[in-house]
Amino acid sequence: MSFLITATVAYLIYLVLTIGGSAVLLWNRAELVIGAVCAVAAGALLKNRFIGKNLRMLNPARWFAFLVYLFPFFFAMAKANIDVAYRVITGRINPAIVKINPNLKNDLSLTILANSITLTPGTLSVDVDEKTNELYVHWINIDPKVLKDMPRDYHPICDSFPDWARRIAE
Amino acid sequence: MSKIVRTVANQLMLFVLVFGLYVIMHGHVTPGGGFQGGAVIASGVVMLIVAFGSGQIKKSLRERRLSLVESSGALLFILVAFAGIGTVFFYNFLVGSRIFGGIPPTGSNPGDVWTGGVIPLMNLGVGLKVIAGLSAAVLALALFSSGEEME
Amino acid sequence: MGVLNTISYVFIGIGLFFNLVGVIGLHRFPDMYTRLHAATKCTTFGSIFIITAVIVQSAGIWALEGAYPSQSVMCIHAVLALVALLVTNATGAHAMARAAHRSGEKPAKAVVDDLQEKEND
Amino acid sequence: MTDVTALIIILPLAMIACAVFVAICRDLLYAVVVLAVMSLLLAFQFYLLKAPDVAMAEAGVGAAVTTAIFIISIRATERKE
Amino acid sequence: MTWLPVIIVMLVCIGIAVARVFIGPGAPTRLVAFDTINTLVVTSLVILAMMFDHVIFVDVAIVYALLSFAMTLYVAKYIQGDKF
Repeated sequence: MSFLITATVAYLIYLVLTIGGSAVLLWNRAELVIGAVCAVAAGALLKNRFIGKNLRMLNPARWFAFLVYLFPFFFAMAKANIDVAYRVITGRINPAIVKINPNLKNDLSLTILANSITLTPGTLSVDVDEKTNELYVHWINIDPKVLKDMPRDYHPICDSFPDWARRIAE
Repeated sequence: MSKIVRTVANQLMLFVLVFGLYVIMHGHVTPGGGFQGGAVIASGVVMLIVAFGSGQIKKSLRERRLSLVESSGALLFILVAFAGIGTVFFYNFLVGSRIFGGIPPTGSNPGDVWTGGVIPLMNLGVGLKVIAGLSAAVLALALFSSGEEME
Repeated sequence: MGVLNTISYVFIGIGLFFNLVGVIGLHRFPDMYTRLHAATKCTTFGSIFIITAVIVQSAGIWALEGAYPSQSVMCIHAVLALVALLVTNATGAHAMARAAHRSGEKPAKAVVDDLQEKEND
Repeated sequence: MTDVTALIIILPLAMIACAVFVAICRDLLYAVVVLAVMSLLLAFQFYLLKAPDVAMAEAGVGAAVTTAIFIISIRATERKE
Repeated sequence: MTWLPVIIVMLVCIGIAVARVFIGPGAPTRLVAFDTINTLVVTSLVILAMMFDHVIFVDVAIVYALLSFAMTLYVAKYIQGDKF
């Protein structure tokens, strides 16, 4: 099963790379044959690495959620960049490293959350606890309200990204 | 490295492998070829070595398999070269035949992969040899520096 | 083509501004983590806009000239380069920050450092 | 071709500066990082001279594998010269 | 569409980042500047492919975007002091 999925994904990547021959729809006939051979080789080599035993990502609703997620993500990214540009020009910073616990269990969802945090509002994921999945986040301009209680509230740091990550990959 | 780097390296390796195969198989119509594509895939293996540690990678990439891949690459190259010996050594005997023997189209086009005769097969041989050679060199160095031996 | 050219110029202006801000932030900030903020975020965001301008131009030519398929390769491969750039930049920034903290680099002027407390325990 | 001639002349100056730094630097890790930058600019120069296949080979071998081998060697020996 | 001023501004950016590689205190700062140069070079390669009107040149940019990641990981792993 994992071989089939990996080979299908490899075949799709190969087809996207070779658009333009236009004998069958957009592709040459030869590209289809060579792509099938390459996809079988890639699936046989990488079936354990690419997907492993986790078949949760097969659900199309998750792909749709990922596509919808790109829009709030892009807006947050634009906001973050304007904020960083303001701090570059004025030089006003107030940094700290805080620990948050987003309650994610999956590796893939944690990866999506950490990469989103790295690219959005003034934060940068520094370290991850391998056992408890807690993230350590470097924050360029800290909110004093967060510092009061010890299990930190993650909403000011990454407002609804953990919910999105849970919806996509768990 | 951390869990995030390991996950991303696993997912990215598929893209690197497919892209390297694309560069190898299109060596006669695009920039690239056997050496370049093989270097791309070998760099993917180098990325896996740094993400997982050489001890983990040693379990899935054994020395015997790497030497088998390297020898089969050299053997493919030599066999294709000898197959045209009826006329002359390295003769391009596939021109006009049904495998890789298409006529190149004229005008502006992105390039037809079904041309070139024996050149794509030779590129494949060179690519297999480069993949096995470069990744074996880096894997042996990494194993040596972390105090293990290569079987 | 007039509208497409205008869109491309606007995108290129935004992209060059953010690239310049990122590179200047590399010199203005005091320590490694804040430099990483400026470098990674601003250059990635600027690169997104510049590559999008290229994609808009090539897609315009592709749509105009129809049967001329060569610009399609440009469009698709630029999108793939953009995706590869996004994934590798985010992960590389995380790896660099982790390595710097483990090597003992302290965040300058930091208010709280939870990770340091964890390592001290 | 004439519009990129200035770039083709300017880029080697930066590469020469990188090479001088590599030659006089006493810390081998810094030397390796600057050598990677020089390799990057060299590939850019090949690209400007319209030799993309050489640039791709430089990317694969000169950038990734060479840096990996140098870094592993420094880990096995000493960092300071 | 003229792309030459864009390329010149990108090269100025690369020059400023190279200066940070030369003067930067400590290895992590140099690594950050190096990663910035990677991103800027990939963007410049895409622009040059559009400027030369040789569409197939974009492959080099994809190769660079993928492989510079391995370089960054190696130097980072050395700095944090692990064995390979």
